[in-house]
Amino acid sequence: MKKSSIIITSEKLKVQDCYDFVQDAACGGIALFVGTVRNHTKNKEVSHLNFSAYEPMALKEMQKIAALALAKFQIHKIAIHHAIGELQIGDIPVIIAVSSAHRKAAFEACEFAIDTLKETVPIWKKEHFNDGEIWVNSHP
Amino acid sequence: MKKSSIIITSEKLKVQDCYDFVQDAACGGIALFVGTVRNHTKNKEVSHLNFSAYEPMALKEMQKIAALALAKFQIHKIAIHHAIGELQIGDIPVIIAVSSAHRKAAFEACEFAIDTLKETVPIWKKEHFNDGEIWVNSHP
Amino acid sequence: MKIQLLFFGITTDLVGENSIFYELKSVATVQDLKNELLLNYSKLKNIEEFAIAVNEEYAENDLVLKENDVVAIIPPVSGG
Amino acid sequence: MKIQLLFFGITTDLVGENSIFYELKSVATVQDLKNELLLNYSKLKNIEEFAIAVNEEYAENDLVLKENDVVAIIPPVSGG
Repeated sequence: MKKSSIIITSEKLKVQDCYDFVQDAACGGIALFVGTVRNHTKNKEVSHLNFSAYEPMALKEMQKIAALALAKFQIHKIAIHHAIGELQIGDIPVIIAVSSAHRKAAFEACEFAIDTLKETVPIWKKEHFNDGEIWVNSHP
Repeated sequence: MKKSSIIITSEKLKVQDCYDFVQDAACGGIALFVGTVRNHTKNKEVSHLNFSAYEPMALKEMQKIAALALAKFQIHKIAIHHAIGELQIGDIPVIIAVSSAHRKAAFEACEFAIDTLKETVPIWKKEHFNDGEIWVNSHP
Repeated sequence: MKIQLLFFGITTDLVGENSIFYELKSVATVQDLKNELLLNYSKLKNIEEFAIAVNEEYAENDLVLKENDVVAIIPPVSGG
Repeated sequence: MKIQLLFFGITTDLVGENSIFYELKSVATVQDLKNELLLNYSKLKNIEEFAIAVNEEYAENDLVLKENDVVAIIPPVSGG
């Protein structure tokens, strides 16, 4: 049985897809994190975002996160889906879903996965404003 | 603007409803917890569950949890939905959804809400087996 | 004085009632009521503990009950 | 020896390339390559730091590069 679903796509991410993948008759709880595009950053209004990825490596790093989460926490399944391309305010760049028998493990694994993804997965966000654009995290 | 959605219902709970309520252009993340009915408990096979509530008081206690979470954590909105009546394996007894600007607060509030709900909200679960039934937590 | 008693969860099964009107001495606390209930419905001893809610709010043992209070017997909850 | 260089995120803009073939001395570590790149593409100094991935895996500075390695310049990531 496949225990992880790792996807990078330029289609819209669906919470239901992640839920359906991790849901299991043996599990008592599902923790999810859904990232959404905010309309501002540091008091500046954002018009839209653009995500690009080093796709083959990003998929490998996401797979590593899933494998580590499955080893480290008592969880059943994990889904890590990331969108690339242009995203508008309210759109979903990332979804993490984790199922487990007991909820504590699902919460911990979900938080671990999103924290690690933001540190290690080679995906880059460009924020677009009315008067310009910026690669996030790239300027000292 | 209404900051909390508190529902007890005998209809099927929908993750999308909770997501839609808490989603907001100013929020960067949404944490969700979805309880699901497990097919076993303490190595015994469960056939189905039945939830009953002291409904007016349960709604008040859920409202208190939402108000406390909104006061205690830097969050935008919170939804707490609970199902009553007969639930089958895989069905959803409870959904908690929390939106926030920064994800840590959403995770903390979501976990706080489900932990507190399980301690204070007057709702009772009866587990049905092939050979009998039991009120959960009620036997020494 | 008269109060209304509501039973939930396992206590409904133990007592065989959902809701009854109950005669109580004129000055009684939640603790007094708990003691009386354990005498009158000895099957309630089958559960480890129960809480009391008065008019839809959890009540401390020293709360003094009033005429027409709606008093709920709350066995250990198990929602979620 | 020849390696392939891939640029991502802000480094694509700074260098003006997505992917180039690059001639390197025969024995070179990741650290040697980083030093050379900062000389040859001085605009890379505009970012605080960058990591290197060799054949789709993060590489330490002391890793020795091989002919035909695919080497990616990884500026600070910002997914999620």
